[in-house]
Amino acid sequence: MHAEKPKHDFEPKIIAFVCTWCTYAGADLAGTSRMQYPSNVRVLKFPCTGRIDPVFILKAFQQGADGVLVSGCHPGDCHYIAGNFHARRRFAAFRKLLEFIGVDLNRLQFSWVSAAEGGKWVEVVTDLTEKVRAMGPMTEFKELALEEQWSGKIDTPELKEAYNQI
Amino acid sequence: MSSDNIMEYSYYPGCSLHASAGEYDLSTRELFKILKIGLTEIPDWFCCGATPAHNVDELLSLSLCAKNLELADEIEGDVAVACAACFSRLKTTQHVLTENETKRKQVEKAIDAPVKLNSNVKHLLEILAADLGLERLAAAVHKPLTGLKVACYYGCLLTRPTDVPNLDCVEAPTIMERVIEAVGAETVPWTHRLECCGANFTLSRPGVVIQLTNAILDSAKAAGADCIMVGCPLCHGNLDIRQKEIEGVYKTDYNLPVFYLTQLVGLAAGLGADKLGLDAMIVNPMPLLREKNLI
Amino acid sequence: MKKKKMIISQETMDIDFVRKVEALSDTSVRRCFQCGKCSAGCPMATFMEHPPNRVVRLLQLGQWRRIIEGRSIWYCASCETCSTRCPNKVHLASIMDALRKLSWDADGPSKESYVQLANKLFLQNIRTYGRQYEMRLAAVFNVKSGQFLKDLMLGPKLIAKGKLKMFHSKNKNMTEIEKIFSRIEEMRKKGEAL
Amino acid sequence: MSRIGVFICHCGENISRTVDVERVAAQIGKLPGVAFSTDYKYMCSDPGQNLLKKAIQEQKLSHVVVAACSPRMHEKTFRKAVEAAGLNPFLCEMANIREHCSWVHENKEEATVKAIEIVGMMVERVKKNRVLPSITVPITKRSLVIGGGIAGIQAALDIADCGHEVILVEREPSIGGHMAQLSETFPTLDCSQCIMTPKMVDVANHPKIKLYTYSEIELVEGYIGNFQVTIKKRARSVDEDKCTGCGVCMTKCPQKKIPNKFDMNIGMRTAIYVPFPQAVPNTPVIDRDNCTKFKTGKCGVCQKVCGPGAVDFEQEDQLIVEAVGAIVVATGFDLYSIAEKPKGSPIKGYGEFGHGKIPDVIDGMTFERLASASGPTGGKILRPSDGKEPKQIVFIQCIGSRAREKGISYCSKVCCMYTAKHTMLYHHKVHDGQAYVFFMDARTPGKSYDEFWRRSIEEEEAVYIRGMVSRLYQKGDKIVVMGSDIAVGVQVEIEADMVVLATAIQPQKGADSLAQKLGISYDKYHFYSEAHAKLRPVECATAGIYLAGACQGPKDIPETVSQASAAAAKVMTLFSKDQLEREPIVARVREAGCVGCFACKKVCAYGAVEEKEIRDRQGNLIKVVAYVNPGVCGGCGTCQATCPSKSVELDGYTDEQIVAMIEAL
Repeated sequence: MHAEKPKHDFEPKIIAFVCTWCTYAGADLAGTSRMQYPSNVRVLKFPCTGRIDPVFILKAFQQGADGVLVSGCHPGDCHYIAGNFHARRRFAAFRKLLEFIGVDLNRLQFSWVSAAEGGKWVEVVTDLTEKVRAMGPMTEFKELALEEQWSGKIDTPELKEAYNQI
Repeated sequence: MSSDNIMEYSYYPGCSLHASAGEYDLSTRELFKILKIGLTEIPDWFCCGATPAHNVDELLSLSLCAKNLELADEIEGDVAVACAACFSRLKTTQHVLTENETKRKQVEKAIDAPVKLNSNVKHLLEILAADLGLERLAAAVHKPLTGLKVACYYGCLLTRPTDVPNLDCVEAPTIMERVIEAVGAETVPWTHRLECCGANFTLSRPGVVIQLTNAILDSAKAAGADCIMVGCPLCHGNLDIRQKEIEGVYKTDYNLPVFYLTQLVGLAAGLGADKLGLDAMIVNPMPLLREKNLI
Repeated sequence: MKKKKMIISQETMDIDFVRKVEALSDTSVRRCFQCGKCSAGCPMATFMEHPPNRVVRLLQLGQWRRIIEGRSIWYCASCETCSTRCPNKVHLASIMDALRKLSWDADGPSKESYVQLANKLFLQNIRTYGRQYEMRLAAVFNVKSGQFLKDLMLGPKLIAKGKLKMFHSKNKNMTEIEKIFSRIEEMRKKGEAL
Repeated sequence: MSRIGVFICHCGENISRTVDVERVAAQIGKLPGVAFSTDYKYMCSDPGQNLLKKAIQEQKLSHVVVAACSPRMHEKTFRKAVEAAGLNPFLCEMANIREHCSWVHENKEEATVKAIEIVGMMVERVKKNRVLPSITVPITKRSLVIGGGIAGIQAALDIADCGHEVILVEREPSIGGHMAQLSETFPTLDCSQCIMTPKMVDVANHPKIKLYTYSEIELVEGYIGNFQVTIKKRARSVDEDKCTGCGVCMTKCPQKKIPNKFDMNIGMRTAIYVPFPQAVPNTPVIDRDNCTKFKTGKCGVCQKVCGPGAVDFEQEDQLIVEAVGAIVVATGFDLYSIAEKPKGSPIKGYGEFGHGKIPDVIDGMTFERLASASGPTGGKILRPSDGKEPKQIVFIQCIGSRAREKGISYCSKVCCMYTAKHTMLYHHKVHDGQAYVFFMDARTPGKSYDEFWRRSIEEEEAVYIRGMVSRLYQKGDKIVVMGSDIAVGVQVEIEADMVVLATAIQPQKGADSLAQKLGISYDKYHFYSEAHAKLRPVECATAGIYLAGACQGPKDIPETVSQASAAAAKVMTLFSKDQLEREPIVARVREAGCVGCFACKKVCAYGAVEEKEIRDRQGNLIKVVAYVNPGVCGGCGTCQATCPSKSVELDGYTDEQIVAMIEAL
């Protein structure tokens, strides 16, 4: 399809949190339709966007994600009646918080992609990848994570075991 | 009537063919002669009543046609009709009197005779396309009309309404195209083949006619036709006689000769201009025919 | 045309007239569901104050006077497009015929006189000559309608081309024609036909 | 240490064309915890599945990752295979390297790297997967049907005919609903009573149907398969067991001028009454608000004349608890009234039509009672005001319906057809009369429906006038109808003797409060919401509750009956097993951490969260925590993301599993 793929210096890492009923199926549709999009995205499947804890987004940035996408069913189409509404409300507040701590909100995108919108999935993923590519790597959180590890306070085997026993 | 005729018909020319459409009558007789089709004119036929009669007095219209059918019944063979209006009236009469008993009884009283509905009323097109057949028609061609682009104009009365004339499909007829293509001409697809020219208002409201006819000429011209072919003297009257007037009103230039079908088929069959009545046409066809090497 | 309010009741709906129309045209007025296809395809609709569908509608309501007061029925070209395309087999062209006839019988107050005059002359010609003679028809029409100069330029050309015959022979069956006309008149007088 | 088996599928060439599967298998094989890693041409084929099963047994695998197509395609297949090999199916995960990788990328290097990451992620995830036992819920094979109209009757009969007990609850003294009120039914003009009453009798005689009339739902507890329903049986004041239905009490009752609601208040009834002669059960009810005995203490004639001694003034309302496994809601409809509505109501009346104060302006149901042979006029069409036969009758469609300004934007669906029917009934009964119909559109989709409408015009001579009526007013004993014929484009005026309004269909009054008791959702008009508009039209989102008839939206009789039978079929599907099995993807509360804030309860769309008391051995209340009923939980996980103390977890999608995936990146 593409004659020659443009070479980039920086390949961003994009993590997508999606619901299984709409967006995951939409991404499947993009596949069955053999649409093409950048290979930077990694998809994590949830039953519903309602299940997505904002902590996961922080965690993703910590783990080196340069951009995060959260996508679920269109309002009113939730398989679980209203999960996506709860998610919407939760993330509206969460964005404010991220903004407050100085994260460029352009790295975090929310969208509705239905099971029929393979094309939209491609569009959303491509747009976010290119946008984040232009912004460059996201380093702030990675450094935080390193610091956390270096302090060695949380990641001790004892603590881990204790946690696992809860 | 020569004995080597392959088919025989009674012939109902209608009023126009004895007047403004003399060339239609002439070319029909001459063409049928060389095709070896006998035509015997019904003696003392009447006017069919045309549109004005059924417009205001259906019973009169039915009675006039029934009377003509009775006269035709005395001559052997189906009835050949040249004029689309007469064809439509005779066919409609047969249809109505078959379907509606009350009306049939009234008509029988009016003509003081039993209604005769047996004879087959046929337009010249049917005789050429079906009775004679396109193969035999093609075999009679001396001078194929190669390169002549013809817009076949049906008007309203040849095919309508559904189930009455049964000449061809009411909305997408091809009989004219089939006939003229059999003699070598090319036909053009165009949009106004079946639109009405407003013949009913030729006398009373010519303004209406000019408007409607202009749309038809315009469509034929846009489709790239060299000429128009008709099977109705009333359509011919509007398209040919009024063409100059229309060009004047709409400040345009059509210059589309309007032929009767028998003129064009006759031309292909080798008839000369004098036997086709080409000089009677208002829009001069000669330059076109010369250009196409047809005369 | 002024749009008078319609007062509808059993008295103002002249259903008897509608029945006559239905008998003459052999079609049902009630079948029409006002889809408007007749008016959509009518070549003359732009010249009418009541397009064809409205003519049927007014008939459904028995409001025939509203129809015959206007010109619509006289502007019908009898091209049969409406009847051919009607999804309900309402034979509107025949309804128009019936309306014109009943309007004539009622000496209808229509303003459209030219078309009526042309029709009258046409029928007179048949009664007198058995066939139509265009030259005579046109000449008499121009005189009677007071348009002496109408189509003046066409005449000489047509004569030169042999299209207008100055003389004509009388039909030998003339007595038969006259009988048909008079028998029909007789039947109508006796109420045997509409 | 886990022993994970990873299987990379080529999918013919669908995957292997752009992903170097061998390299993926080799790379993944190096990950800690992976005991076995291989690739195969078609993992979903029989040999592929056998390979998987064999590897589990021979390699003693603890977890499995199949990297192939979308889990939406074959997750079930592979989990089944894993289960057959003796592992818990939820220890198997799929990595999607086809739809999300090989099919959407062309560059083999890029696709291979991505595939390795995707599979690696799933390997980390599967390490945290836990054994999930399947969840089973017992099913009480009895069902409750709410509403005794044609929908409820049909559903009850269908379920009972399959041998399951049905509790049928009806608010009115008799079952039959609106259909019992109708005179004839379109499009065949069958007499409604003739086709309805046999069904009503079938209900009464059915050994599997327990009928509670004059009763309402008080409380609904429990969940699919296990509901407890409290029914309030209102005091009838007549002992149903003793009453023989002889009717002497009614003939002797001195209170005879009470408008009968069943006859749309045109006919009168007594204070002790059955709403109509064919009522089921044929046991009278005393209308205590209008009974002299109850108002003044004097009278008691009915008790004196009752041979069996069935009349019981002391009877009290009863509360009855029934256990059922499924509920069919069939509460039907009510008619819009043009009367003035209270200020602030979104629904408005029709002031331009006199707010219902012109006596001879009636609604369609009233016309049905007039036309009914067993109605208050014995089937004669007579004006309520003076009892005269109307000669000019005007019908007006879309009253309330399709009138956003009036508060309703939907089409009531049946009015076009019943108005056409009314014109026919009128024409049959008043030969010298004329019917006029003002309408905007004729909406007649349905078998033989349009033909029926056309017949009312073409054969029964109704005059249809397209255009809405602007105003109605009384002029002498006539009603002036101001309309217009939009086909002609002029105003139309008719002086009518009677006007019949095709008023909108609305849900029953109280539909919202019943929905709240049942925990089902409803739209802004209070019609109940189905789980899916197209694919689950008779189920509620709340498991175990089904819908039938006009309570879900305007419907005609054939549609109502179909939906009722469909609801019955759904109930029978549920009852076909002894236990309800469901995927164990449900939320679970960690009671130690739960602080009892119940934020989870607020966000749960299924009402699955309950309050659970924790007591010590002495029975002292320690705290109240959340409990998720696994039979009701939908498995969305919204509670988990909401819980501030992280004390609720969705099995199969735990924080641990997800964090493991993120960390694998």
